[in-house]
Amino acid sequence: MAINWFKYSAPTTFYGLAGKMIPWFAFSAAILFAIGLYIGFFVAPTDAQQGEFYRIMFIHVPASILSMFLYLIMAGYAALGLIFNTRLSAMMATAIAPTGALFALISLWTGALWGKPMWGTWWLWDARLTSELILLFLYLGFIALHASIDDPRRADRAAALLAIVGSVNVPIIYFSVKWWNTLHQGSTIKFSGTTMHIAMQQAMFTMLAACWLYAIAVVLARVRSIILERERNTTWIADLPEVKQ
Amino acid sequence: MISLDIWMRENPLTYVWFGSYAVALLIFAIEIAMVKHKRKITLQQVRLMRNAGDDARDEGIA
Amino acid sequence: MKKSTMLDLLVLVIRRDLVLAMRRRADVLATLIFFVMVVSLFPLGVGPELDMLRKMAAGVLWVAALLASMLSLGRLFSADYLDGTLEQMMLAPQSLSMLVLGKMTAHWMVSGLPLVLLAPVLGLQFDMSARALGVLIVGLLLGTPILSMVGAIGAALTLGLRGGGVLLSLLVLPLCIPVLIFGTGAVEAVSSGLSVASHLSLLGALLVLALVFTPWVTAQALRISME
Amino acid sequence: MLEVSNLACSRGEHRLFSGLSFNLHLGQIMQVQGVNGSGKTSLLRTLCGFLMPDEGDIVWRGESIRELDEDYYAEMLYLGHLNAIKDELSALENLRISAGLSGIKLEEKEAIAALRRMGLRGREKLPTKVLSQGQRRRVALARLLVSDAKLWILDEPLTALDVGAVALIQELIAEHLAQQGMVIFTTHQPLHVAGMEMRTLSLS
Repeated sequence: MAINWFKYSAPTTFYGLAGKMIPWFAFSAAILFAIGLYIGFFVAPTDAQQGEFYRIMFIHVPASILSMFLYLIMAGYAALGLIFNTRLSAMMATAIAPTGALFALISLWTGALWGKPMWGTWWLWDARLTSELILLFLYLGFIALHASIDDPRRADRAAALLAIVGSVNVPIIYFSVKWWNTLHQGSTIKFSGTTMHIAMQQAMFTMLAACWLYAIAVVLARVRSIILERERNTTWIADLPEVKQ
Repeated sequence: MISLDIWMRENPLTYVWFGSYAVALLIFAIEIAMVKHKRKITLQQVRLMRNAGDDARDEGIA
Repeated sequence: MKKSTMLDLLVLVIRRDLVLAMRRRADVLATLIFFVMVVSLFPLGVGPELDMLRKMAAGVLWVAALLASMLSLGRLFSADYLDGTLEQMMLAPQSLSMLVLGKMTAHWMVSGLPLVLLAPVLGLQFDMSARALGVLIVGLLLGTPILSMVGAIGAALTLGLRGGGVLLSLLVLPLCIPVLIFGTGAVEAVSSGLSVASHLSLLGALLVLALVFTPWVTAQALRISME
Repeated sequence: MLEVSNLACSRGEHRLFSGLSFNLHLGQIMQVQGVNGSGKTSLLRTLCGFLMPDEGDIVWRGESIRELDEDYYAEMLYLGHLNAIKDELSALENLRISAGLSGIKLEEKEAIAALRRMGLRGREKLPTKVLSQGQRRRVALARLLVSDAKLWILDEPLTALDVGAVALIQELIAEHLAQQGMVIFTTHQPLHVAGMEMRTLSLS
């Protein structure tokens, strides 16, 4: 039997489905965070070159990965919403943006903290850090544009177009920043050149998974509020138990 | 700044913990609080709208 | 009555915008004066050592050009939007992208080209060498049209919004970073004795990309904003 | 020619109208009526393709206007609340440019003749800044004279016009209809076209 995917892409069905899924994602995120932190701080050995400081990596790297992937996913949803005019896609894009921006912020913050003991300075115009900063700007642009348009449909469509233009630009920006960086510094300073200990890898992947689950949970929770807000005039919203009370 | 450098080298784990992980967790906590708050506010609004709609209908019948 | 072709339309829009700009000279001049002032403020801010000025000249000129073009972008569509001309443009029996391209070209001729022409004079304030100046001008010639074109997307998206000007900069400036990097990189390549061809050809590639895609994207953005 | 079926439109969360259907044939004129905020302007803007309808279809010569796009625009003329006139340009320049935008190369003589018929003799080369509200509206309406569009969509064409100009517009509409043209319009002032059946569409 074919699954009717469109059924799940309707806000009505998705609202309930998301509500059921959020606790699972949140719970497993919490557990994985605990495991990841345990491995990261108690199992993984001290690095020969970087001492204890390298442990920042377990949050810095997942946050960077998430911020970039979330931007692409956001742009993907935005494009879907623009092309097929599906309501839910645009709402998802809106819901992802703040989480992506916060991950970019975490990535920048932890990058600076890692840089201080390693480079001796909080901020170095390193290619990856610079791209991350620009990514944060792109997120902020998306959020600001969406927030300043009153009509939700126009806001969705305008922000979607911006997200798509941005995602086309991201590789160009990344390439140009890298180019610029090699021109000025010779090469980017590598964090850990030597092979990673197996426990380090485990800690990293656990933290990455935890961040993914956390992001999904938060985005789903946010999109539920957005659905409520946008569809508040419909009867199915009025019939929801949490609305009736 | 130099004293911070020395302190950092002497207490690397504290630095890592409070500098990055505590801040990251704080950001997560703030985000969760924001999401919960938004849900509360939105639900309130929707209920208000619904009650307003109900009142209008009641008056119509009366 | 004769029917007009696509090219006629392009020429018509460019001529119209140029005539309008000529009759509203104050706006154009303000942008230029802003550019000159920002560039002239830098030596006052960082000190008059020629070595340092020579090093930062390209960056200062480029950033100032970027800011100056942001300043004039807000007006690109808003006047036509407010008096209804934009509606008529969208009803033109030719593609809207073509009209948009015309407006971009006119915008560049009014606010980009003068900057390019002024740049060598300002470059002298920073003691730039003749060769570096030459490369700077070529870079600006290739790069400022991209600023107008990418900026047009932002201008179309923020059409009629409160605080549109600030928002516009917020949206457009990050997208212009590659242009800035390659433009200043070319000048630096001169001073460090490297080949400038790679930088300039990358700028040229960006220009072609922008020419192909931005008019269409801007047209879509205008349709969204007109709803 | 123009077939509208089951059209629904909303502004924000507010549904303006739904299930709207009508046909308009050659030589017919239709007035859209309704109180303020009933969606008259939105309907006209939807017919222009500015607004995307929530539901329904607008078909011109058997094809959806979304598909036709530029071919449809070549055959229609829209005059909105806004005059689409630049203060800095003269009446003549304004008219020639707006004709150019709708795909017509207008010679200076033709443009001057059109402006004179609109009662703007001697003001053709003045900047529109110095003209009165009514005179500017006349400049905008001069487009009706130089256009070869089949379908006219006029949103409040009579605003700011004096009695003489209103009579002139009625005359123009009558000519247009006699040449198998079509008109859809809204107005708050009475508009009579001699010898024509006026259809009305009420939005409530």
